[in-house]
Amino acid sequence: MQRIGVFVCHCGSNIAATVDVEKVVEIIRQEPGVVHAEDYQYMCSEVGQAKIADAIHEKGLTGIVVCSCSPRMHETTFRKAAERAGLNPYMVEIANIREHCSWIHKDVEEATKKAVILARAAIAKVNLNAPLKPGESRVTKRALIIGGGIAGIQTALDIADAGYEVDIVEKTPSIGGRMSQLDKTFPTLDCSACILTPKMVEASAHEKITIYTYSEVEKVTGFVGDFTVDIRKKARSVDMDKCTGCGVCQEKCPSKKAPSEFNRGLSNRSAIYTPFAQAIPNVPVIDREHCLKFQKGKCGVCAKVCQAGAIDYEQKDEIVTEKYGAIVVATGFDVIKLDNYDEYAYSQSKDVITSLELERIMNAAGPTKGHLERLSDGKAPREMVFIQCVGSRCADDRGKSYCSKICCMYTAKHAMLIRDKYPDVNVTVFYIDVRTPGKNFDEFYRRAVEDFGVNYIKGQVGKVAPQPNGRLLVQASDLLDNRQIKMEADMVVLAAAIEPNPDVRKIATMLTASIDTNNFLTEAHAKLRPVESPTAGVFLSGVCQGPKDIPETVAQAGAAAVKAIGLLAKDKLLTNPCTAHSDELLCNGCSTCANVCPYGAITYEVRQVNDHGIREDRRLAVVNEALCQGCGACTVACPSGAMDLKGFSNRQILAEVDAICQ
Amino acid sequence: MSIETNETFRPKIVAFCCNWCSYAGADLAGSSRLSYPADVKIIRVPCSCRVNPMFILRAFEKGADGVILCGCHPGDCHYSTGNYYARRRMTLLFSMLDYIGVENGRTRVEWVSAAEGVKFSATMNEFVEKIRSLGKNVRLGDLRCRS
Amino acid sequence: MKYSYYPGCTLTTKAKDLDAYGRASAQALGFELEEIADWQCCGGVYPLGSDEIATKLSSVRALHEAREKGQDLVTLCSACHHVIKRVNDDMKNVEDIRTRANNYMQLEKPYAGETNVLHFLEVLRDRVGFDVLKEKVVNPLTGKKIGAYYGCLLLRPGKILAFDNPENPAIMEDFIRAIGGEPVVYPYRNECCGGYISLKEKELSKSMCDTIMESASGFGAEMLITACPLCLYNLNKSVEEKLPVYYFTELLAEALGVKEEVDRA
Amino acid sequence: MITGKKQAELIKEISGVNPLKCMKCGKCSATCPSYNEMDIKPHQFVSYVLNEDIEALMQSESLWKCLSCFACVERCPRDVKPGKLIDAARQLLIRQRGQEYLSPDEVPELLDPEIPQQLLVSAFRRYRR
Repeated sequence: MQRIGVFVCHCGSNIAATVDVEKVVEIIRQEPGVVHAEDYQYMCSEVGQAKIADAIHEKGLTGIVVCSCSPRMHETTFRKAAERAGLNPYMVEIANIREHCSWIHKDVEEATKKAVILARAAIAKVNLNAPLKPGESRVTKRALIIGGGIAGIQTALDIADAGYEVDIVEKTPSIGGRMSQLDKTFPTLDCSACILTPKMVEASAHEKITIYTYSEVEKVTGFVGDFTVDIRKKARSVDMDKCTGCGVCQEKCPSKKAPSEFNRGLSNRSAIYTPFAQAIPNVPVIDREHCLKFQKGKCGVCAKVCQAGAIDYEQKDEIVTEKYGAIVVATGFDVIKLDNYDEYAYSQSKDVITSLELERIMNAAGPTKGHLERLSDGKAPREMVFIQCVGSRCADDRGKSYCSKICCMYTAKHAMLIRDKYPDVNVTVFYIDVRTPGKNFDEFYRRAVEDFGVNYIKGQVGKVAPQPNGRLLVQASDLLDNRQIKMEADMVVLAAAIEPNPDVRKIATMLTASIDTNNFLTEAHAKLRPVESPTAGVFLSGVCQGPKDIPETVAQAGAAAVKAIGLLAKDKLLTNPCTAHSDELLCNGCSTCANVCPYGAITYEVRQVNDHGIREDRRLAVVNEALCQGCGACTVACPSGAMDLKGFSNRQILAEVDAICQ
Repeated sequence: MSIETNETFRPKIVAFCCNWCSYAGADLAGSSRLSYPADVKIIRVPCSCRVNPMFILRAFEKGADGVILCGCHPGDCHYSTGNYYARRRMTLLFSMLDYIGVENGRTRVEWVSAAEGVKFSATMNEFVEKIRSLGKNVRLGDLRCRS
Repeated sequence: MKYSYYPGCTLTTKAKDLDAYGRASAQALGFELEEIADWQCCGGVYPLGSDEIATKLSSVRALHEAREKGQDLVTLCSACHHVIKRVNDDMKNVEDIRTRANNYMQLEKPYAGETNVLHFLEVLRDRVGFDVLKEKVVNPLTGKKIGAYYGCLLLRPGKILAFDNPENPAIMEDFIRAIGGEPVVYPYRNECCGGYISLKEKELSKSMCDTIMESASGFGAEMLITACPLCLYNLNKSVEEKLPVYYFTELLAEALGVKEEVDRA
Repeated sequence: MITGKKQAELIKEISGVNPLKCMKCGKCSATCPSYNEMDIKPHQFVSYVLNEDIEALMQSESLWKCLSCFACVERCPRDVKPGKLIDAARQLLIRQRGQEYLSPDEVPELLDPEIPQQLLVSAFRRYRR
């Protein structure tokens, strides 16, 4: 029998307002095995923790039950307190009487009763607890960054600068991401390429950074500190070592009808291509779907013109397997498809474009060489309309429920740039709310209005109707003047909602990292652990976690790097001691457990056992404690009941069931 | 003959919640103050696949009126595949239980993510309501277990 | 293939053409429209109040009869289609309406939205197939620039009608292509003609139809087609850029070479 | 006398609309073909219901100008369905006060030979009990 101490927390009034804590103590004191019970204002405070230590010393406690908030909050706190007082930390159990009791019930009597039952269940469990000792696992001092946009680049640089090896895996032929597609950045209006390119160069030149472009993560196994990752390097058809990046192949390539991803399909590129001039690495890839050599079997122009002999049509995909201690997800975003918003005529008119397309049009390296012109006829627009919140803040399944956060600012930027460069062009912005929290953000927006004469109208647009004269009739609300507006425009720009890169689902599944209904990766704690995934060793950088602009992305990228460095700096990690173990007298070596184990932690060996005096060689399951993550799948699968889980044993759970059903 | 009416009948309900999604979902229901009846008591398990049919049988034996198992959504299991095992096991167990008279309504598997506090609370309210409508469970209960 | 057919009141009087050309075309295409016995008027507009039951019953009766015959229910008139499709959705998905409607109906087996409601155009697209239709055309309307006028009732609410993309539909354009014409896409093809408002606010309706007509003719349409007798009526009252308006079945019958037969009869 | 509060509840019940979902973007009013004919604009219906000023709604000309074209319903990003609110206010007026916008006496002069039955039926359904 354990000597158990029960500590009931008031949590200020969070618990005490609904649960009669004194009464709980009074009742629990009578429970068999309980030799000490008390309540205190804040058990997690230093004083509270000292009370636990004192009781351990004075009453010789062997088991502790803390009735407090969720174990996800303070289990570690109380375990450490017990450990400092000389008790095995795994002799502590938490009864969650806040989240699961006081916060959801109003009736004091009812909540008190439930708190007592929850405490009893924890007591029943702790009675059967045994001291556990965590094992150790090694930490591979190398980090993987998935995604080579500004988030991934910044995280990689920060980790590499701390002295650790970093690999970046980027799906497209070049790093750079969305930021490389932008023309200018708010609120300073500096050119995006001018601030991004040096970072790209720095990353590629960094001796600690290896960049895998045109590559994808294919498989992830292992766990924190010791991930094993397969990376598929897609066949580039160009030898990276031989290519000098002279660009002749791209010039001579006869197939020039492939839509340029970089220019959002607004211009075409050759079949052998680098996405943009400053691409890193400056080595082209052959897009086999558009290459005449691959499609028709004849051509081979690029091989003929390549002085370096770098073209290799026979190249095959290659799988690289690498070990990592930490993984950072930085998969970024895309803008939503506008199929659900045909009232804005995006698919009917070339002059209705998204803001990202406008970035390309405004960019000197873009499809119009930086001239603002209509894509339908190349004419300069006189009247431009911007529509905000297209697909953001929607309650139906047509769009996204969230605010995309960056649109208000980039629209102000676009409006301002256009008014600056083309003062003859009238710019009207239809908005629902202008949201500009951020340093110098509102001032920026006000400048657009006050200094640049951008016409902001509060009201959404209902329909954009292409007119026979080639212009676009915009029908909108002016809510402040309470009138309906019908105005002709030459171009309409839609601030389409952003969404996480669709690939993130696949990656999250590989990493067993959780994801929310909008496909954003979930944080370990929304406020206190915002750059960590609940899955240990996985960190979040950039828009994959939620909409954010460039400075926020860079800040978060740095934070993710620090968290990863904190992990890589350790030589050993303590492993979860709640692992499975097999009773050798019950195990019949049937392999059922090994078949359900997701970690390959169970192997078999033939060993002599002494079964009540009979010695014989038997095939037995053996659990590798470093690999076992403690899910318990094997314990239920085992037909002979030999497998059990430390910390969540059959007897412990049954004892909890009994206590609850009593 | 006395029949307990629904007003006075307070069912005993055991909820097994996996540590990673559903337990966190229950925590979120708590921190969002989304109430559900106190009849529900939660037992934390590492994964829904840790729940041995034996635990559920034991609960009914000891007088539980309903048992609900909550895990991560399919595809989101922290241990990759645990919830699939749980789903298969429970499908079988529940149909067997139904066969011996523990109605299907008394047992349930629900996927609740860490972000679904609302769903957790709604599910529990619904489940308690269902159990209240079914009344006390009279099957499987072991008289020797009655206190 | 046999379908239950709900003509609706206007198709037996002012819009006889829509009906007669439709039936003849169906025959030419090898499917049969079996008129529902003793059908009653759908009411013309869908009762929006969620507590209205009586006004939905005529639709339920038709739907129920189609279910008993095991047939899909086909309509030609946009308004009937709209009302019946939405009532069917209520019967399928809104428990309260289903219960109360069935209480009135006293059917042997309660009706719960089992019938599939199809518009004639959907039959052409999904059952006959526009490719097959194209093969059966003997009289292609080559060179005719035709604007499709959808109106509101066929398309909205998109989720319930599930007819086509409510903001950029294609079914009538595909239909025009199948009968050999050249579809003219214009942005006001899914904007309202004024509907019932034209009874009292004639000017309002006229101005709406003017916008539609101007837009269509601006994009080069020589004629418009519609599936709705009220749209046809309203559009014909337009003053600006007046284009001829036909029921789509009339052009269909013409393309299939059965129009003269109907006209003679 | 039924209070505004009660009336507002009735409107919400009949329409099945939750006006609190509205984010006041004005897309309904932007899209409404009858906008210029309306004294109370489609987006304002929501605030009138929220403010329980139902009397004003029931006096509104807008009730008779709505075409039930469902453009506002289709395009509303918040799934509020302003068109249904307008109809519910109309229902309230017709049901409770027996008011109507069309009397049989005035029909003959409105008729013309081409008028489809559908028009009369629809107008009667929307304008009268």
